Amino acid sequence: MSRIPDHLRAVEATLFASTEPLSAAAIADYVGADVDVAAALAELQDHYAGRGVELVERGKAWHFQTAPDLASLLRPEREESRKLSRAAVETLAIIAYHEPVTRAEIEAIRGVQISKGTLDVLMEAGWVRPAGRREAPGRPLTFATTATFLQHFGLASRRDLPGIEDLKAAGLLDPIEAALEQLGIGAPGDGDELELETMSEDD
Amino acid sequence: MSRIPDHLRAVEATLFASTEPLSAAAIADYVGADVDVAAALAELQDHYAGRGVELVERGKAWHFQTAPDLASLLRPEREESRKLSRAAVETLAIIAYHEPVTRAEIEAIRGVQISKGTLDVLMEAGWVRPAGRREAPGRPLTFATTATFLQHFGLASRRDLPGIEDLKAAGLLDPIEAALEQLGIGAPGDGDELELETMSEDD
Amino acid sequence: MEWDESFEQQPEVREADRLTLDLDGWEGPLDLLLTLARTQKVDLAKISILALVEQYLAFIQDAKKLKLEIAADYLVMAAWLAYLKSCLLLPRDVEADPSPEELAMRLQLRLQRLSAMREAGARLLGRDRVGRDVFLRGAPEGLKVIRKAAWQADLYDLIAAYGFVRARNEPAFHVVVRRPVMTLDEALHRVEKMIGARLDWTRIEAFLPATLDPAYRRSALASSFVAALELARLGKADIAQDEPFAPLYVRAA
Repeated sequence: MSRIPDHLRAVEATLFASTEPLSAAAIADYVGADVDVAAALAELQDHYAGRGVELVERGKAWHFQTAPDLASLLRPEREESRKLSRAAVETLAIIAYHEPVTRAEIEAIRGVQISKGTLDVLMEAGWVRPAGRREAPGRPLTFATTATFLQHFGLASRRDLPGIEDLKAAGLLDPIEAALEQLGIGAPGDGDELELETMSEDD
Repeated sequence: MSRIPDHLRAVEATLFASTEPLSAAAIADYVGADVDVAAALAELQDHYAGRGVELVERGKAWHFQTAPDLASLLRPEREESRKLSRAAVETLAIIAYHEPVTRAEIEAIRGVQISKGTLDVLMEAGWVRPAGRREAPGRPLTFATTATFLQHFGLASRRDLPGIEDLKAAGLLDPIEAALEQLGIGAPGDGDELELETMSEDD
Repeated sequence: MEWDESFEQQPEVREADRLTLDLDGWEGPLDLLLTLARTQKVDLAKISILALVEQYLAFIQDAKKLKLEIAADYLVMAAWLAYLKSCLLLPRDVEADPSPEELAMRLQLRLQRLSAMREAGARLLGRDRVGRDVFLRGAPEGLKVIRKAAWQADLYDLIAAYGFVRARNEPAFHVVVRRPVMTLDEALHRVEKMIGARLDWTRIEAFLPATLDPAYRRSALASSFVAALELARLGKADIAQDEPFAPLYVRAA
């Protein structure tokens, strides 16, 4: 460990935290006009040369970047993990809470039909599996969650899922009412119907 | 300029490029199983100590961040703070110091019911998670903090929670029944009717 | 997530003379008790519970004098503390189980625990926090994906989705809070009795009970009006009004 001068530390931290390359003038805005930013940049560039991260200048703007020879570590273009769609998350949640459950049952609980692709995505992710047929007319296929599902969501068992009461207490069963309130469709006004109520009670 | 060993460069680059904190095992996945990641981390931590950027460990995962004393330079000017209620702060503290802890236990300490939305806010922030059920009557759900919580508050582990050792030593993390027994007052099990009622929270 | 800075700067200990009588500011009776206890300026382990009980009861008394609305839980606590006070002051009953000393000790332990957690929360907030005091790399390149699920979702997403589905598809139960009303029977009885005691024309508002609750007042007005009509129909009362919406007068027929 070797404590380095504060102005150097400030320039280093500013470049690190910035979401975009910064010009020397922009850096001075952060670290103060009294700092010789050009000298600091030169010193930092020298310090980082040959490390895993380098300080580079592109068109008068400076930024840190991974050393080119280590680029193989980095994320190739467009292979990002995708966020599960809302329909898929809901379907997965219903399967987890109700398994084994048929597709018709999932649709009944969601109140919306599910497309074929939704279950495919969940099976492809390894979170859902076919779990035999229901002994009922048509012998529909049922679905259940997998061990991979538990692992991914950090659950020891399905029993660790919060119950309805827990969800209610956490405010997770409220979104609809909250949404209505935001739209102003909330409690009825306390105007004229008060008299009507009063009278009808006595009839 | 001083060329440093390739394995050190690789670990440094991996941590710089990652969008999230990485465990030693995850780093090994990138840099190769033959690298002594722990030693490399120690060396990097030492190298960066006292610079503008530091290498820190939070809940077994590592990341680079700016040095705390530079906060005033880097803090965004217009801070749009989302309001975290007093209830939420207290609830978070109780979960962190007592985890795993049930809702009833949180309410007993605060003397008020947890209003809807308090746990929801903490879970949405990614600081609190359901942590399995207590093997007790009613099998109540318990809550615990997450790695994101440790990261956000700059804690290497729960042992770093401010003052936790003192609180433990003073018995302030024990239930009241246990404390009474220690004081030689009261017998276990005679407490129920003495508990002040848990009051409802109006906010 | 950012934090409310104004909360963090809020002084933890407020002075006794600055205690406002605004009960909305408290997170329940235990919170109020803790703040009152702080004004004794001694370690919570050494506070006088008896003095604290007095402080609390005096506080509630003041609130009542100012006709502030006091939530039921504060009154329950006041009743419990009054009971505790009498137990502590009365000659010791060796049979009493639990002893008043134990009750007092329990209260003290609870206050210590709440206080400890409140301080812990404040200390947590004061740490060097990501996004406020320390900052992560602004533009990380991102690493290639290794052994990572191609699909991302976390436990919160999952349970929140389930809560949403259930809330969407279950009929919402709206609990209609029962508003205080004056029934017609009640109003008939009241108005009939009152016009018997008055000889002259009297505005109908004079027949209403004293109340601060505007909803109850409206109800009483409506019922009293209907009662007056009924009494007029029965020939027991006269009603007069100079013009539409002018004051309405009633007298015994």
